[in-house]
Amino acid sequence: MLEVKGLRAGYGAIEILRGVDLAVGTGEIVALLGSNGAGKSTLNNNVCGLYRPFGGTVRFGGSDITGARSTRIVEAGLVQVPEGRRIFPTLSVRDNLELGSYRRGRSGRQKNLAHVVEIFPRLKERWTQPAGTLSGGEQQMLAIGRGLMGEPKLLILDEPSLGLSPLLVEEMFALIGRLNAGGLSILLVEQNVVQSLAIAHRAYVLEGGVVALSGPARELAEHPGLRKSYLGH
Amino acid sequence: MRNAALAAALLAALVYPLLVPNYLITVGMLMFFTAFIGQSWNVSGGFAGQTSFGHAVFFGVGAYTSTILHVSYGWNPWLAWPVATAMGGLVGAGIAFLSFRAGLRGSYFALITLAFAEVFRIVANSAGFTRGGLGMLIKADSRFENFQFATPIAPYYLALALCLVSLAIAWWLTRSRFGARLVAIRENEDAARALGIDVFAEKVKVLTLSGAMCAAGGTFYAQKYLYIDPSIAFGIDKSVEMLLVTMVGGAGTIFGPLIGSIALTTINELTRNAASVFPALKNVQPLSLVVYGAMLILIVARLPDGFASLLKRRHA
Amino acid sequence: MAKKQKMPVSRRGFMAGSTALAGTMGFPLIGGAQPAGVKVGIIHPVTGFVAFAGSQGRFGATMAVEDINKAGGIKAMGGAKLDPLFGDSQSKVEVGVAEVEKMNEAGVAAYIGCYQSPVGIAASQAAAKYNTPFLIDVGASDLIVSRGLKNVFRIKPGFGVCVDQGIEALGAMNKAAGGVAKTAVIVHESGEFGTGTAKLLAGKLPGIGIAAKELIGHDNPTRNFDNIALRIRSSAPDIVMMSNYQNEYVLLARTLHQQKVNLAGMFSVLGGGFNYKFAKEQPEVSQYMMDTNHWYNPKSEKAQALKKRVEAAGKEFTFEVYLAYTVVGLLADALEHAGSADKEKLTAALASSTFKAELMPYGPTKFVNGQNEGAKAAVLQADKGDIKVIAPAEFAEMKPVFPKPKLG
Amino acid sequence: MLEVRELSKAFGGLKAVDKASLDVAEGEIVGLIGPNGAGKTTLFAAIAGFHTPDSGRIAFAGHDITGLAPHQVCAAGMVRTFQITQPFARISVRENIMVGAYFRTADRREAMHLAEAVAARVGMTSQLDRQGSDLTVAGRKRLELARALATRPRLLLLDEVMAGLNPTEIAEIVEVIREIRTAGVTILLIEHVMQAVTSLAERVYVLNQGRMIAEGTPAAIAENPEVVEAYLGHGAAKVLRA
Amino acid sequence: MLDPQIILAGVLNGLLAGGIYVLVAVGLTLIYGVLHIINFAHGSLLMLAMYAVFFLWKLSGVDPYVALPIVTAGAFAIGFVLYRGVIGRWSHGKDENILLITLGVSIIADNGALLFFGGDTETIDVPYAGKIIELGAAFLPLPKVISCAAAIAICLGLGLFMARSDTGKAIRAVAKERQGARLVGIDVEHIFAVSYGIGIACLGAAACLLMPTFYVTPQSGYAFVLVAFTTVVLGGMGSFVGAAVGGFLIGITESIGGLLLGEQLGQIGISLIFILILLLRPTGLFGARA
Repeated sequence: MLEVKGLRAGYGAIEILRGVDLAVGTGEIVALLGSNGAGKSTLNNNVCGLYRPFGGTVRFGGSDITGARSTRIVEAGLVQVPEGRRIFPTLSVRDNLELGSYRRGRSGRQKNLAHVVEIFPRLKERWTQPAGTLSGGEQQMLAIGRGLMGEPKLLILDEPSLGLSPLLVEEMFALIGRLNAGGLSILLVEQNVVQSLAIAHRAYVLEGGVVALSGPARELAEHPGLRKSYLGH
Repeated sequence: MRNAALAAALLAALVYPLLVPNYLITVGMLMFFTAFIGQSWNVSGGFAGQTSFGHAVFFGVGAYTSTILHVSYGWNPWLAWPVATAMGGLVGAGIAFLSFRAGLRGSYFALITLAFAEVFRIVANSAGFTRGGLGMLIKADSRFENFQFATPIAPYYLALALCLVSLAIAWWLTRSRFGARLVAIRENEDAARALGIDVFAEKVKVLTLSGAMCAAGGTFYAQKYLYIDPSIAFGIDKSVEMLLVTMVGGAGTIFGPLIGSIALTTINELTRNAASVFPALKNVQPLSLVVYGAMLILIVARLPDGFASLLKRRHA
Repeated sequence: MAKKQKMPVSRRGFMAGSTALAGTMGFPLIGGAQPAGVKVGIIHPVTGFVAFAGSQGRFGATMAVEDINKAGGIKAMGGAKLDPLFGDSQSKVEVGVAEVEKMNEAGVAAYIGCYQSPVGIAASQAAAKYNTPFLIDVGASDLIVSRGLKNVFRIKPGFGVCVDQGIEALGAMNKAAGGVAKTAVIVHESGEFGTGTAKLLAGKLPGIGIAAKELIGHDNPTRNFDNIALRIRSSAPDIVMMSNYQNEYVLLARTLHQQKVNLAGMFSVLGGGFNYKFAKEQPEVSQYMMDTNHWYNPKSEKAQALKKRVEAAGKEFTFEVYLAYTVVGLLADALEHAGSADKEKLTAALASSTFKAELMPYGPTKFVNGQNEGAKAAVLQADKGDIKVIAPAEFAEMKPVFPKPKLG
Repeated sequence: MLEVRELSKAFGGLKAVDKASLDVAEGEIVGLIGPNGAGKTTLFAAIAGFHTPDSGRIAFAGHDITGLAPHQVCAAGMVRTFQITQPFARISVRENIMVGAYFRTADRREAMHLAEAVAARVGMTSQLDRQGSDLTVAGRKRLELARALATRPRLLLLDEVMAGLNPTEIAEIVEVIREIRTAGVTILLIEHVMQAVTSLAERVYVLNQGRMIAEGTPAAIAENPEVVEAYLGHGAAKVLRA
Repeated sequence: MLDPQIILAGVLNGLLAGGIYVLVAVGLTLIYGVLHIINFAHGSLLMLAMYAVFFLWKLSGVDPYVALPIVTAGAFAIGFVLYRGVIGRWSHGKDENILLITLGVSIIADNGALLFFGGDTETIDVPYAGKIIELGAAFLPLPKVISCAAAIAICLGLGLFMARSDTGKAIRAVAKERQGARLVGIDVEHIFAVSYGIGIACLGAAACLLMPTFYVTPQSGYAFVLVAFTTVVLGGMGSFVGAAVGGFLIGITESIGGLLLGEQLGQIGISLIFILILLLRPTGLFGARA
């Protein structure tokens, strides 16, 4: 479904990704791991069309989307739920969700609204509240809900557990599992290694802009290099 | 090589008035004078990156201070000049203190300077000591000791001297700690702070310097034309002119304002003269300002360092 | 010589241009032995804030030069033609001065300009350095002729005279109307021109039994005169006197009309917006408004003919046009008397000029300190989209309507 | 040398730093680690005078410096670098470093010498005439370091100087930092690249959600279950131990 | 002192004048809120729109109120193209660049107008210009009442558009969260241009409402520039409600200030308010903290 080959990218003169290969198959959850500054967000941003890569290719659903604008990428069904949620703080919960179907899934808006509310009943309680006043967990739900409104074929979740209490983190991972079980392909970018590996089929570990480790999630969990990558030992 | 070229240019500037008719001397005087007040803008706007839309406030303070001292209190204008210069510095310090204390940057600073100039204009228009909207006339008495000149040559050399002083100041900024700090502030305020620069203090200092320079220009102007009124002294035209020559020539460079001033004065004279030679073109004059505007946009878009960067590029 | 040139692209355009060029500048198309022309520097702000007025002045001067040249040039100089150099002051003092310098190089015998007083002040000062006569066509400030400069001549009346004349006419009208007007409010722009006029007016009004209740200054531009209308209504004066530039003059007049401020009369001295355009485009608003201003002599056939010509050219016959025209005439007359373009002789001829300003309601020209003492303003009243002279009596076209009928 | 006591800083409702304390002794290299969003940079900014703390106290070399402006903190001998490098883009590397050097001298020549000496220490001599904007990540990081060093600090606060570098570059900069310490500058560094922290720092503080959760040698920290959980997620300690 | 009736009339006059200020300021604040740029060309573009109204009336006899939809739509198109072609493309996203480019645009517009239209004062004479609504001491000119009412209606309509339509929501979304907007497939550059277009469309509407009582010259935009800036900072940069409240407040302040202190000092008041707000409360009345 998503195929990244030899991706090189960065900001201005600075190269951060130095040739990354990565793939997500239909129906998979793939975890993308790595410490801060390893290049996870850069990868996301380049895949989603926020920046133009220096080199390499990105293919999605069979067509080349390297360097395409984000509008086209969303239209194709590749939706990212970004790190830090990036919800629209002055808009109501409802408006946030509706904008999720700005480019894609507009005809299914009402149906999808109902669907999202079913997944996150909490959002219904906050329906007309400005999104900026929501708690961190609620904002994360809203961000995911907004992503779902675009009827994605592949959902990229960037650090969905960041800043959530342990209980909410559990919930979040359970939810991701459920979404995947419903047939959605997911690329999960996380620093929460253990739980990510627990639900992912496969995983990649980025280090210094290249893929340091990759393989089936279960195998990676046992790999000594993983711990070293994070904790230095 | 570079020094030889500069020496040649200086020599040319020195002998220029001996070779050309009075009209071209006056044009030369205007070029150097505009370069001088442009440089005053460049000091704060170019080197320190604090874009001002209201530099006329300093110009006007300089013009009015010396004129009031001269006309109303009988001071010799030469004596009033340093006082006017100091007043400009003081007003610069005051505006900087208020604006930067409030943390204004970028467009906000530009707009507040515009508003300050407007306040000064309205006050000058209404107050008694400025003779309100009537403006102030300096009695013609063309003697050197009276800071008035019978021929265009003397003001030419004076403007040239002012321009040289301003170039020296700009040169000093490129070579001194103060200048290095200003550039650091322009490029990145946070990093400058981290490196121990008292950003607020340096900004106040630079606006003091800039205000003083600009005010000195104001006095020169008043003594050259012997008449000022609130719109001449504090109007937005002067502010825009200073900004334009500097931006076009190259903000933050030593020669930017001079290059810009030469370019713009030349364009202006050419279009005006074209209109005089071909009366059928008489409505074409506004075109020169249209060209200015377009050049400003083009320079912002394509040549962020102005014309000076073209020279530099060729050197490199 | 122009004919010999081959113009591959636009021969017609070039021909048209060169004809116009030759026409305006007084060059004969077909050569012949001609005495050297007399260069005249004509400086107006044809760009900037007052570009309209400046262009009008330039237009008037151009016509005068054409007429004089067509009539055989300066006869005392063997039919020498006037050779105008046109300059744009761009409403800027320094540009005006640069033009003076430039034209001095070209060897002009005299300057004409400059519309705005500040530019006129500085430009004539620059001309003084070369002892070149500077003829002020428009330029209201009396500072212009108060500097003791020997080279400056202003043919039109200054502030002071206009104010005196206006006050006198107003006093007479008021007396004739049984003294209906007892109070006045003066609205003026806060610049040099408005403030000066307002002060003078306020000082003189008591002399004709009218109290100046209030002086209301306003800025240029002013967006809204509703409040000034309110203040006027609340102080309920009998007359409103206004002294401001075109935009504000028109806006104030419209506002007072809209706000139904009831007045015995609206009276201005050198009202910036009181002209044919205003009277024509806003007939209801302008009806019975009065102004003391530079005006042509309606009884002069020459003036009427010129008016027709100007209007036929699609222009308006404003005072800038005929003042500039008159000033060129004055210069030509002085040249005739001096018999030379020598600056000293020309200055002397101007200083002793007795030029008959036919277009204007003036007496014989007599310069005292550069001010023409024979100059007079006319008192005007708008009537059904037209403007009529109501004083001085010898030039009057109609009787003043004062007080004007109350509003419905 | 540096004493931070119970420092708190909140933005809006969010407590970025919550009663954090730490100590750095003269001559030490101390690491400050923690997962994304833990508040490390905020803590740094507060120490260096960029934020005024809501409560708590900061003492440096025996003097209370709480609430001082950055330039005053710098004058006291402590200077920070930025996680996102902030070169002065349109001037040369030499001039960049000179800005720092001018902190100690007003003399241009002296500042230039000092700048060149510092450039040599961080291995930038060959890049002195490049424009700030033309540098690679590694170059920028070095420049950041050089500028700070040029102010002749006694304590350097380094914010992620290794993020985005490749292993070779990391190894090089680790060497540079070691030498700086050898030359007598105390260092407190925020770092994510754990190998680097491990090889450099004598002691490490761990910040999580604004709170200081652990302190100790790098080895001890890596074993600390709370730290492991903070880094690798809930339940990680148990899994990894197994 | 002044009669309370007069004061009341002054307040009403201020409110009427405020309607236009609101409209002009709403455009400015919208552009600021979304693009975070200060549109220095605002006054000049208003002037161009006023000329459009004038020429429509003069050449084709189109009543300014009839011209409103035409001029507003045209202004939108010009704003959209200006942003796409010049401002957005050439500013490299830098605040100061945008300020300078919009300054350049205003220099070109002002002198271009002088070049093509001349410097004369142009007015239009509509039959209803002199109609008055009497309200105690206040004589409210009909065109001003209409303009104020229309300004309010337009602002309400715009508010509704911003609240209800997808485009409006997208504009609000982009204002606060560009990255997030891109990720739901909003074309942010397009929204920027649309917002700039709407801001300029407000000027088009304002021009139509002004012309029955005002005049136009190449400089007449300046009369509204500083007022609009002041209104926007008073209300809070980027705040819609702030611009509305600010516009009326400025209108009334100016009106009462002019009545009590004289018009000339009333103008200084505008500049002083502007300076004081920037110095003391840069977020204005309704602005969010930066």
